[in-house]
Amino acid sequence: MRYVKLPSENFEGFFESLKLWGNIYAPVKNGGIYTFQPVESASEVDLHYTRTMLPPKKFFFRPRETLLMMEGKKWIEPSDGEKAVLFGVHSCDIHGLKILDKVYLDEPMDPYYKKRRENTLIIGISCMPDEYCFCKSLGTHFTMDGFDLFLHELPDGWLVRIGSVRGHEIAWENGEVFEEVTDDDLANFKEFEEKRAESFQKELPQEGLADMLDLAYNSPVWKKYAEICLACGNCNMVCPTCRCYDVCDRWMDAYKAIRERRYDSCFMENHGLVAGGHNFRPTRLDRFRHRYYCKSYFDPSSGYNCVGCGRCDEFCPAKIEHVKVLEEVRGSLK
Amino acid sequence: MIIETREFTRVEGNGKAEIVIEDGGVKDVRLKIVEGPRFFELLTLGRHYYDVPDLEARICAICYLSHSVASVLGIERAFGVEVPEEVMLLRELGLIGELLESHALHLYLLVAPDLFGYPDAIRMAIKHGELVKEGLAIKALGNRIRDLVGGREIHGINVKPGGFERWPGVEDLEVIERESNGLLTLAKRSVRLFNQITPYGAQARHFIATNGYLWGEKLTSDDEEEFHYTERIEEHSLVYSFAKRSRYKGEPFLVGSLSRLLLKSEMLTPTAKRFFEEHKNKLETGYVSYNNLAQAIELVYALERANKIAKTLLDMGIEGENVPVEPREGEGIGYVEAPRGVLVHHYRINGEGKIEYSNIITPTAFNHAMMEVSLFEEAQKLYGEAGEGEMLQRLEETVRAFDPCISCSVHFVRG
Amino acid sequence: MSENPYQTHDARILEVKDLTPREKLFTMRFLDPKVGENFEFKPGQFVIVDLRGFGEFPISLCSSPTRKGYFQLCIRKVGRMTKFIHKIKEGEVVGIRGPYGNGFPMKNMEGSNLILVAGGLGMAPLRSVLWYAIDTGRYEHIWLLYGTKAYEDILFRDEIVHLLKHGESMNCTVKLAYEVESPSCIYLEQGFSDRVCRGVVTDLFRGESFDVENTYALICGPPVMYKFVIRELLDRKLSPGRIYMTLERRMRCGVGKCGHCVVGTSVSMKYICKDGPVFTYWDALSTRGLI
Amino acid sequence: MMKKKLAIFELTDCGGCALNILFLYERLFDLLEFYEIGEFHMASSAHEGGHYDVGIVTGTVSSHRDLELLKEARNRSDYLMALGTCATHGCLQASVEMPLKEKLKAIYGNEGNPMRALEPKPVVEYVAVDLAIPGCPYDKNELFQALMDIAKGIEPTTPDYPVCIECKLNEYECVLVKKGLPCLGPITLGGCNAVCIRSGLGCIGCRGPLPGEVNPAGEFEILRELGYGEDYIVRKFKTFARWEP
Ligand SMILES: Cc1cc2nc3c(=O)[nH]c(=O)nc-3n(C[C@H](O)[C@H](O)[C@H](O)COP(=O)(O)OP(=O)(O)OC[C@H]3O[C@@H](n4cnc5c(N)ncnc54)[C@H](O)[C@@H]3O)c2cc1C
Ligand code: SF4
Ligand code: SF4
Ligand code: SF4
Repeated sequence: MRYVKLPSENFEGFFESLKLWGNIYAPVKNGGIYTFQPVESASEVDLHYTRTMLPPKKFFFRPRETLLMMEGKKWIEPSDGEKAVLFGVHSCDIHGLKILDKVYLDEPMDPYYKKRRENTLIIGISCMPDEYCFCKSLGTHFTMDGFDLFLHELPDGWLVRIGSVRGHEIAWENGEVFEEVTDDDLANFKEFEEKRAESFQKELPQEGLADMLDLAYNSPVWKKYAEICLACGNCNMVCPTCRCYDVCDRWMDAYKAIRERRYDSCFMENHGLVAGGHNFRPTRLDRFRHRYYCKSYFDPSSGYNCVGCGRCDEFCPAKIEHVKVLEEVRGSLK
Repeated sequence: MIIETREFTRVEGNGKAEIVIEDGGVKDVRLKIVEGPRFFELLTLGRHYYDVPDLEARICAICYLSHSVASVLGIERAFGVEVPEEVMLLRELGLIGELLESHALHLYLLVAPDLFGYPDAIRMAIKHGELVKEGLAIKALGNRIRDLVGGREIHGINVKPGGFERWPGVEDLEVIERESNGLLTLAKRSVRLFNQITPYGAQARHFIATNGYLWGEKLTSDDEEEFHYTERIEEHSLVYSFAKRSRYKGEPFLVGSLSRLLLKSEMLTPTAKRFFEEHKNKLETGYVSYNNLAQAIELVYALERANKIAKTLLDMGIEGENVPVEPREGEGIGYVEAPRGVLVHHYRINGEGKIEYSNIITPTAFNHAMMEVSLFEEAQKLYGEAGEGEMLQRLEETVRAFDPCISCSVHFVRG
Repeated sequence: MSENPYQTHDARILEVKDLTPREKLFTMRFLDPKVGENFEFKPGQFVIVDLRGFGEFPISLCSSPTRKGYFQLCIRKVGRMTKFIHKIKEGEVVGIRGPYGNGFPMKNMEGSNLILVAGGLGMAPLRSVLWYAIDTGRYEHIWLLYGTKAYEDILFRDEIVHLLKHGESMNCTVKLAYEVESPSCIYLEQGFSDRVCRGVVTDLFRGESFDVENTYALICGPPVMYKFVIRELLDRKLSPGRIYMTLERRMRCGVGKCGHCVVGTSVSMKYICKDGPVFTYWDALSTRGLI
Repeated sequence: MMKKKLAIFELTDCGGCALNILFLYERLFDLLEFYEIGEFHMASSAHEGGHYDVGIVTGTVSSHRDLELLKEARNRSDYLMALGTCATHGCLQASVEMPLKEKLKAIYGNEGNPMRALEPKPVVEYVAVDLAIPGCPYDKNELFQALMDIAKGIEPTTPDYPVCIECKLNEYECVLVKKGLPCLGPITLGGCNAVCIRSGLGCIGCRGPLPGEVNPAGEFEILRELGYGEDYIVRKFKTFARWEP
């Protein structure tokens, strides 16, 4: 890994220079939430945001997007070649994107996702956990890849890790705004990371999680929580690794149609419904459990389907806590 | 003998008329509102004030914002809440949007087919497509404003006691500024078009409106200083209608565009005023059919005023601060000019903010008596002179001139 | 054609045939001969049918890949899309993408006995296996055990009757169980008393014994059927790894993205469309919720 | 192609659902490629009578006149659509729980019922409909899609998810979680594009409850924890859908 330093006074210059690479999207405060939005200047960005409501997956896998448009009787693809810079992505969200990559870049690749991934720079940024974060226990609080540049806060600037060839090019072309890293910087970096490591209030012990949960399939804890769950699907919508989608054709005018996809949620009653009325997950309990199993699925090559970002807890109207549910389920085995 | 009209078409809601013929002449005319009762007053009783404007909006889709604004004004007056100018300007903008939407609908889609002899605007569009498109364009701007201020084209819930939840942005206002200016030519053209309307219906003798152009603290009339509705207007129920009938000094009176122009011409914007002066003699005859001409002039007013408000708000910059609302015991009346005339929402609210009494009087209810008189006079004029079909057609046009909103009229209350 | 996996290819409906009051057989061919040539599939795979402007739905290929130049889909009228396609006439063009899914491991099973157990519409994908096996002649013996509601519901009735009569010459034994009695069924039963009976599909196992070392079972039917058939097979000591079944779930993409067909728990998660739709009974034992 | 005959029947309501059809603007003309309007009181004096391919009914049945009209609509239409919450759930005007006589007395001051009013009920309480599109008013795009589908010979699709889904698709701040507003989004049928939450306000449930396994009890608890009174919550739940089908 290559490291450089970005002194505070050069931050704005660096930010401006990113515009050459594409439209900049960064976290902005919007009422009581943060969202990734197009920004013009560094001052609009909230560098110390906790988490955006929708994760950065929204840039690659859109909440709603037109897959195909009808022309005559044929489908044509909409073209979208926007170049973008995603500025200020947290480590957990980068891990989230890596998990989505596993699905959307697996053969046959999703061309929409792939194109946007190629056209988008990812600039990571360090963060401090709040009461919802539990990424550290899942090992997603730090990332070694999946970004072009990663900015770590220092008292007088940023320690920048360069994670890709493109990242390297940016650093190269803006040589004047970067400096070499000093021992002091490294000490500060270490101090920051240590302080951060101590700040986590929530933890999800991974040890044996997958098999314990499987064994606890019939635990009464599932039922207890399924009763207070609203099945509203908010947790799915904000999850950086949820990727279910639904497709619908719509008429734009008398003869033109589009095929649109949108985020779907496994909490919806029809998610497991097939023709003839048979439902493979007929009750809220089934669907509740399904989501937890899906998030806790352990793939030997990419780990859990959960990155510990805390969004589902923050946005659950019923205040159901992910870690608490899993811990209780595991506990109920004894 | 009683001749019954079919249910009126190209009006909002369901109503019809009965013409009583005795001794070869028209003896009486009864306007029957057959729309079922809707009990809105009861619905709000005991409800928390905060939710009430959203519910009252549902009284009528064409003038939902008039209802929510009247409701909000009534509630604010009951609590003694004062809101800053920007809030009032935005509310007025909303009412203007409603006026544009409603007048454009009424003039272009509902009345114009009569002028050209079609059953509806869709069939009229085959020959007069431009005209229909012009109407739709004005209507679309009106709806855009309603969406912006009210939160949705129909039944938005953004207008709240104390202010708004969502405030328009600079871009939104710029669009309104631009478009209101752009559409002005169309509105001017509509004045010329609806100037062709012939006089029919009765000649109104009394006119009533709010003391401000689109909303007010009190009512005003052609011969009185300002007053509250409770002081001068009596209403009573009818056996043959779900709407009640009101009288002023024992006589029918008119509310709506024509009344507004005649009573408040000094408040008009420059071009609208010029048009008013030009057609003043005609309008002053008080024929209810000239209400349509008045509506066309009001389109000009609305566009000019919308433009002005957007400019003012852009200059002032929107603060977007709501006024805190503390419920306290009180009584308040909200007066608003719905597109078709004066609308009253009257509440008594208790210390917890719950509605204890509510009374709503809608423009169509105010105009009810005037409509009957108009129908009577028109029927007298035509009975025996014209064929029955022609007479019924003309009677329907007479009712249409009022732009009645029958849905509204079926639930004014005694709480 | 482009690389977009969601793009569909034009296929003309050559023939529409009523199989039963609820099911129709659609014979199709790709308009572009190149696409047709590249369209190679295995029994047990499925395609996604695209009615442009209305939606898409997955359907198993029910013809055998040995029959070239066309492919066939047997579609039951159950809901929105399927009702609509039942109105489509011969000569019209629809969109097709696929083939998708793993299909049955036909190569691995060569030289063995095959027991095809079909319930109702489950006959559709198994018909592809049946004719593939007969056409290639690479399998020891083939049993088709087919459970149906009534005589009118028998899919591919002509073929079934033909095989009842002449199947043995093709190493193929067909057995049929029906639930609702009717003169036609009784007539059939009289003709083939050893192979046609009133009852359910599991009744057809009576009196049959298999060489469990050299036999595979392939099952397709409504969700309730699997449990009973599998018990029957396990009773005869067939290994769970030799029992194949094809499953269905709601699907939007068919290519492992849309998430609707995901099944399992924290230890094992499967996509029906990509990892299936053909699974062994062993998969079902190790992945909860598969059947 | 023969155009389909379309008729719009208005029972007692605010007029919004009929008006909203006109708000389709130029898309109205797209529909007219496939339909011919035979009857539409609000917009047309045409009255063709006879048989209709598609009938749309808006409003609640609030009087004998409404009931007669509804029966006529059902008998004369091949495909009947209940449009708007009034027609599907009864909406506000059906939500006053009080005997009809008392209601009439409270408002008109006498107990007589010369106009033959009925207890307001949704259309679906009286006749079977082929499609129900709720919403006060419904989303006009939903109607457009439905009419296009019907014109082209396929069953329309209907939304089957709560308002929350669309709220999140639009990335609106969750007013229930962040502002503690009483939002009925989690238990209300989506399809409106969460338009009220766009304004920063809680959903008031105008599209009626999401059918199936929803959890009003859970929502009730959440609102109670937020400090809303039980009466208040119950009344809120019932505002639009006392006559839940
Ligand atoms: C791998 C596979 C193979 C299949 N093979 C056949 C076949 O050979 N013949 C046949 O008649 N049917 C088959 N089906 C079932 C067929 O896909 C459904 O009957 C069809 O999707 C129903 O659509 P609909 O619009 O008519 O039903 P509706 O009930 O109106 O369904 C609405 C939507 O739900 C989805 N949906 C409903 N049921 C299913 C389902 N079972 N599978 C996937 N999506 C569903 C569809 O996307 C559909 O558009 C198969 C399904 C799968 C998964
Ligand atoms: S956000 Fe909470 S209430 Fe909603 S579906 Fe998820 S767990 Fe259930
Ligand atoms: S604001 Fe309401 S509709 Fe939106 S997510 Fe929150 S609870 Fe759901
Ligand atoms: S958010 Fe709720 S109240 Fe608003 S339109 Fe949608 S369903 Fe109706």
